[in-house]
Amino acid sequence: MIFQIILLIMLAYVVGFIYFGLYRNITARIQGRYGPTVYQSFYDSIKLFSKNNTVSYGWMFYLGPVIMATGAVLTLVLVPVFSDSDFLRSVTSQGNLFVLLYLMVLGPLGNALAVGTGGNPFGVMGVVRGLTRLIGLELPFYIAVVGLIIAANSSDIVHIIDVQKTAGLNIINHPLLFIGAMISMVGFFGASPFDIPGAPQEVYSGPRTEFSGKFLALLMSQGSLFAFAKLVLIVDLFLGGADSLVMLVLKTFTIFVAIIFIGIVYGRYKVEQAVDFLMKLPTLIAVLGLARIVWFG
Amino acid sequence: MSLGYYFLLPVLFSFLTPYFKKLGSFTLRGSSILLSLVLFLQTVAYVGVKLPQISQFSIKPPLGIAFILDGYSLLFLLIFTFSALVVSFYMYWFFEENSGRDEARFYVFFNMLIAGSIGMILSCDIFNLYIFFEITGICSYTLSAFNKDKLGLESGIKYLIIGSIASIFIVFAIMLIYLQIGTVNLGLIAQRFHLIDPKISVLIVLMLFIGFGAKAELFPMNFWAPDIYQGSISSVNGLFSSVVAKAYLFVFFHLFYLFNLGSKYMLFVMVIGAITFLVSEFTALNQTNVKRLFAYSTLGQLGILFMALSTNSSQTVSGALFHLTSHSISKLLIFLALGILIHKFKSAKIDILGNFKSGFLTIVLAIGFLSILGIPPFSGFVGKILILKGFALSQNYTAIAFILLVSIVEAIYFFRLTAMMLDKKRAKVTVKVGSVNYIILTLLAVLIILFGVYPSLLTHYTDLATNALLHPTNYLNYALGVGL
Amino acid sequence: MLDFFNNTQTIHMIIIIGSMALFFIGFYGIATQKNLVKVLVSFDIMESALFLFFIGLHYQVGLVAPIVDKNLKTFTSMVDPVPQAMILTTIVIGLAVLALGLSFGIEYYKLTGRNDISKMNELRD
Amino acid sequence: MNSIFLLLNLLPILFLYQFGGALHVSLPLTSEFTLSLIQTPLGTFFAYLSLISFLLVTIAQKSKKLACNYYVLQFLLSMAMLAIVLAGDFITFFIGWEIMTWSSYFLISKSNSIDIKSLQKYILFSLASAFSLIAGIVIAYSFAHSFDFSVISNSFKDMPFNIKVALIVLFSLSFFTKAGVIGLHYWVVDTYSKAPNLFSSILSAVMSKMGIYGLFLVYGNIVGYQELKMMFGTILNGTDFGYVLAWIGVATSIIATFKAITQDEVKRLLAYSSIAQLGYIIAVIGFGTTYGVAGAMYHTLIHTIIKLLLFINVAAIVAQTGKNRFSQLGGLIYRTPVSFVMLLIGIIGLAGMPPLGGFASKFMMYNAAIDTKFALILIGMLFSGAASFLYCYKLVYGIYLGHPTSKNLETTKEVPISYLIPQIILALLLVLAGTFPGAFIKIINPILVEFSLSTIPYSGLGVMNSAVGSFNGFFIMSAFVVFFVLILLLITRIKSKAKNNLNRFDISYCGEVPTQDTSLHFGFGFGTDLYRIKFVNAILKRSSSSFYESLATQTKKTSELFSRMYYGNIHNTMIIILLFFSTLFFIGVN
Repeated sequence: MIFQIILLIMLAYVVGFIYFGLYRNITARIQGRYGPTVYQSFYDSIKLFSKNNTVSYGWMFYLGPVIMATGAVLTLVLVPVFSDSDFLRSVTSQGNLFVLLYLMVLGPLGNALAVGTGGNPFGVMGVVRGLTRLIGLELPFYIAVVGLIIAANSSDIVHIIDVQKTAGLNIINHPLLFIGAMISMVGFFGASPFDIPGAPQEVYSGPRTEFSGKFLALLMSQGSLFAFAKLVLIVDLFLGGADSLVMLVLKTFTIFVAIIFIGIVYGRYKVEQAVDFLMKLPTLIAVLGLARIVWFG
Repeated sequence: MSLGYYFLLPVLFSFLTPYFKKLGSFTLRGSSILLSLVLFLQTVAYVGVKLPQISQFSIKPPLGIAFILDGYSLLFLLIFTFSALVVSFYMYWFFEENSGRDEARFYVFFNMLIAGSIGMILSCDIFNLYIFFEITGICSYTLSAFNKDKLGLESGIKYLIIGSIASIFIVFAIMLIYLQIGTVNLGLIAQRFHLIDPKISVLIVLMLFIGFGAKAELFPMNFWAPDIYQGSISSVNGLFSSVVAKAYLFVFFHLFYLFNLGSKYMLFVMVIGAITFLVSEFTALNQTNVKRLFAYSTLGQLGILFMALSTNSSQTVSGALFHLTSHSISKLLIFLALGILIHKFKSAKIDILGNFKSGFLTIVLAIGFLSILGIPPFSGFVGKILILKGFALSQNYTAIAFILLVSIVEAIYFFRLTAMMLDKKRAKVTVKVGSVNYIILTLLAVLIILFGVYPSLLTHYTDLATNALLHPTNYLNYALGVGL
Repeated sequence: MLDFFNNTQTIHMIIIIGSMALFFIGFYGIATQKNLVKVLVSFDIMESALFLFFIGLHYQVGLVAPIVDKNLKTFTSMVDPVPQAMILTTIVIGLAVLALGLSFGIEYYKLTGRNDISKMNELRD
Repeated sequence: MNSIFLLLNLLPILFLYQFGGALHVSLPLTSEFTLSLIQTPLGTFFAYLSLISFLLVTIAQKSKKLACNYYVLQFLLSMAMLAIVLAGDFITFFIGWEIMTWSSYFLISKSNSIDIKSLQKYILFSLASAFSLIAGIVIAYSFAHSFDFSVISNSFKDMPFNIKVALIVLFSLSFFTKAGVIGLHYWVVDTYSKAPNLFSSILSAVMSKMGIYGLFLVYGNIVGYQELKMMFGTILNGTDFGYVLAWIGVATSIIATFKAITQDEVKRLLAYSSIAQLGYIIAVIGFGTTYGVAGAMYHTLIHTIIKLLLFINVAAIVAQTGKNRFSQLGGLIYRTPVSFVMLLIGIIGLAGMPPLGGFASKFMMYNAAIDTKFALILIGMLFSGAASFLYCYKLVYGIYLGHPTSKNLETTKEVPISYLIPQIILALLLVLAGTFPGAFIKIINPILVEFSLSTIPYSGLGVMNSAVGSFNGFFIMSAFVVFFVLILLLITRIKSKAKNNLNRFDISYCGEVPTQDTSLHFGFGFGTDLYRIKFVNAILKRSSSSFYESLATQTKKTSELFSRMYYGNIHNTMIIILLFFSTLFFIGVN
């Protein structure tokens, strides 16, 4: 089990960074630039681990990134990666979808604590923006998740995957929920138009302003793990999971590209605009999907 | 011991007052305490005796006059004599502090007031009742004008005018009764009341209602009451609230049930009581004078009592009598404690409650307030819940809702006063409570708590009283002289 | 003519009318007069009307006063004594109240120079 | 003094433990009333909850010089609550309820910051609650002819439908007021924020739970969940009644959450948060299912722990610094590190994140909603939960993080140990509740039996089972700890030089150099800009205060109107009496 966990972390680490590289690359191409190589982020993280960090604000500043990374790893191991194998099944069966929903917030909390300790105005601004955005951002995703749970009558992800085998994929059965969840996902990946917390031009990367050296590296690494975990989760919930590594990469990559393409064409919302928007159309779409399940399911 | 002593002793002491005065102020004050103590002990001696008791004077009733003590009057007798005892102790302190006041005048009328009130509740003859009514009246006019200043005299005059109106109505009613039935004996009247021509009977009932209702401070006839409270000293306020008003109330319901008016006039009295309650409690919110404020509060409580006592159901009436007792004790406590404050600050503005500093007074006043509001574990709670329970058993939910809603209004001003007492930001003046007052206020507070946590002490007597009030067969037999 | 007036019914009628008239004079007095003395007098007038009414209605032609002397042998031919006793008492009480009221009025007049009851409104909040 | 009352507070706990569920006392008060105490599983749960809370608060009071009467009142309050939860009839219940009301009133009045208006608000709402309760009690009595719970419960079925509804509404109103349901919460915030700091913890953690206890008592025992279902019918998989109640609870929770975010005063934030959390409980309490009851019960427990912890923490900080606003605090993390950690644990619990106990209770409630298919209710709860992260962060950031706002904050010492002991105990409880959520199933099952609902399967201390999935709290906690330690080791192995503990003025400040009196505590006031979001603005700009203010004005006007009648003209009084007589005479004769 321990071996499997290490394997999973390494897989997520690599895949996550490659995806991140691809993201930078594709964005650049669409904007008419060449952009960095696919492996650039990977190199960056390795490099940063060996760099001095310029400032520190005491132990909470130290622990914040650790908490964040812990949250990411914990999320990762609790998401079932392969649908039909016993890979880490004994671990994933200890949690459920609600645990994941809340674990996904634990990491950012650790980060917010560290940022708060620093007291940098841009950092705090970023955290506050992130938390404010959360009011709206989680809503369509929550509705989608609740809809799926009610449809499968279980909050166990494995069970949700299994249901899709007989009843067909959720993306086809519940397209409205999928649209809602995808809009939220755009925000979860920090893509436009919801890239408010870390908006590079306005708040100097926001929460990450004060981090440098190994802390920045840790934050970047956990970011890639976390991104991978979120992609796998979406695949599990809507695309029936993946039974092999190839399918996993394929499905996650599809979702990932979709998110990039949605994000790339929009400008950034202000935080209140974002929440306003998210509370209207995506929520409405998701609620319609939910109503279908509850009343006509 | 004859019931006549209840009248004779106070009158004797009243007439001896100038002589006591010559012997010195201590004797004077002591004599009043002695009198109250004797009366109280005599009443206590009646507890447990088989009731009713009768004392006839010269001729056997129904021709002669007599005093009858039944369960109903025993309860009131206990309240009255106890209040008199407490007030006489309090006055000892009062005259000690205010030397140079006309003590003898106070004691003459104080003693007579007791005699009159007790006479009213014992008398089984409507004309005698009228005489005691007038004695009580004259004494209360004089006592309310005890401060011979503008305010005191004004209150005395106002009280006298209202009293005169009330007495004209009552005399008229008595005359009509005599003309119709040819007797003044309550027993005979009760027996023959239904024989009276309905129109005349309505007139008689109305006149009695106006006469006693005006004195018992019912709504459209109580505009004078707060003025009287404001103009008189606070111990007299206590007496008015817990003795005089209750005596009129006693007579009101005594006649109400003796003449068997319950079925016909119940709703009317209930509505009048409810309006009294509502108007008084709302008016009290707007007061800045403590005496007026508690006068309104008294009116309000009388309103509840009228509501509950007119129901003709033993549960509610028993609760109402409990509430009446508890209200008498609480109001006495409040008025006496206020007297200490008013004496200290030489003002009756509401601010004095915020400006004094005395843990003892704060506690006893708070106990009094909570008890009147009907909050456990104080005696007011038991009374109120019994009343509500009675109403519930007769499924009169309107009355329950009404009492509870208006009680919230009542709570507004009571808790405003409490909050003022507890407010630390105000300038505080330390008030010392003399040992006499300490004892009597503690006694009253302990009684409030005792009746609250162990109501059986009192429910026994209220049940007796209820039984005697609602089923006055024994009383009638005695009043008619059957079997004497 | 005298017979007419010597009739119990007639006498009662006259007494009722007269006392009612008197009563309403007093009634009118307390309703309109604001002078304390006049109000007290009005009360007295009303009371007197009541006394008259009560005593008068108990008088019947041919009956004698209930005073025991050698002429009065039986109790059948005398007027009912109870109302008279009651009225006597009531008169005394009324007098006491009147005296008390007047003494209050005098004291009050000495202090303020007023005797108008509608202007006695210093007792207010 | 403190030690004496500490022991005194310990006694009832031992007493209760000694009886072990067999307590049954009855004491005739009069021929009609009998006071009776019966120990039910439900009552025992709440009894322990309140008694232990009082004990912990008393420990925290060690460092305060409090007068004897304060302790006496507090002890009276705890006994009143004990009477409430152990009551076997409504008279005992009501007596306890009212003693609770006034003893807490006097305790609140001991605060230095209290004013008459807040006290009036508190007592009037409490009394309104009590009067609504007594109205329900006597109406029930009029049918059952007894105050005994079991008798009323038995005769409830035979009452007319409108009486049943009236009873449920009256009781609910009473308990809603105590719990602070939105619209009836007008008193809550002022009272909690102005009460003595340590007493606020009792108010929020224990006294509001008496409202919850009352709701359980009425819905579960007196009326019975089965009867509720029969009375009102069903919707989806739950009852109509539960659905309406759930919307009330969710609305409470959402509105209070947004109000909490915009507060500047620490205790006001906590007060609104308390309203919001009780909103969750009220949302699920009416479901009438196993998991609804279990979720409400578990959240009651967790909320008690958290609010005690947070209020004691804040009380300690206020006592230590003398400041009670976010705009006056800040940067205390390295001055009072233990307090910081305690608060951190508290807010993680409050936000409902795993691996602490807060998650387990939320999980239970969410499952209840899925069980009944009340999807929108669940969304509402999740939404309010997400928004609550904002005030949780504001709490920890405003007090402990960022920079100190004034010179004397920089020299603040760690709070006295007496404040820390209860906090540490509570934090441990919270951790244990998250690690061993299964233990709670053992507590809740007897209560479920009492309500004649099916029980929850128990499979190990660490496992929380529910209708739609389970989780292993023990596993998640240990995985969290293991990963945390591993990553921490990893990161400490990587050597890198760092310039530690920068001067707080060492930041870029728009090119200016900040001076000593420049406040560098940024962002403490966040949340006040939320009004720009239309939905939130719609919540924030509404307030129940205008309604109650106008009610007060109307009362005052009525009072003035009536008091105009009493203007002391005896001549007019006479005329009125005569007219009254004439009117009545004409009415009577005709």
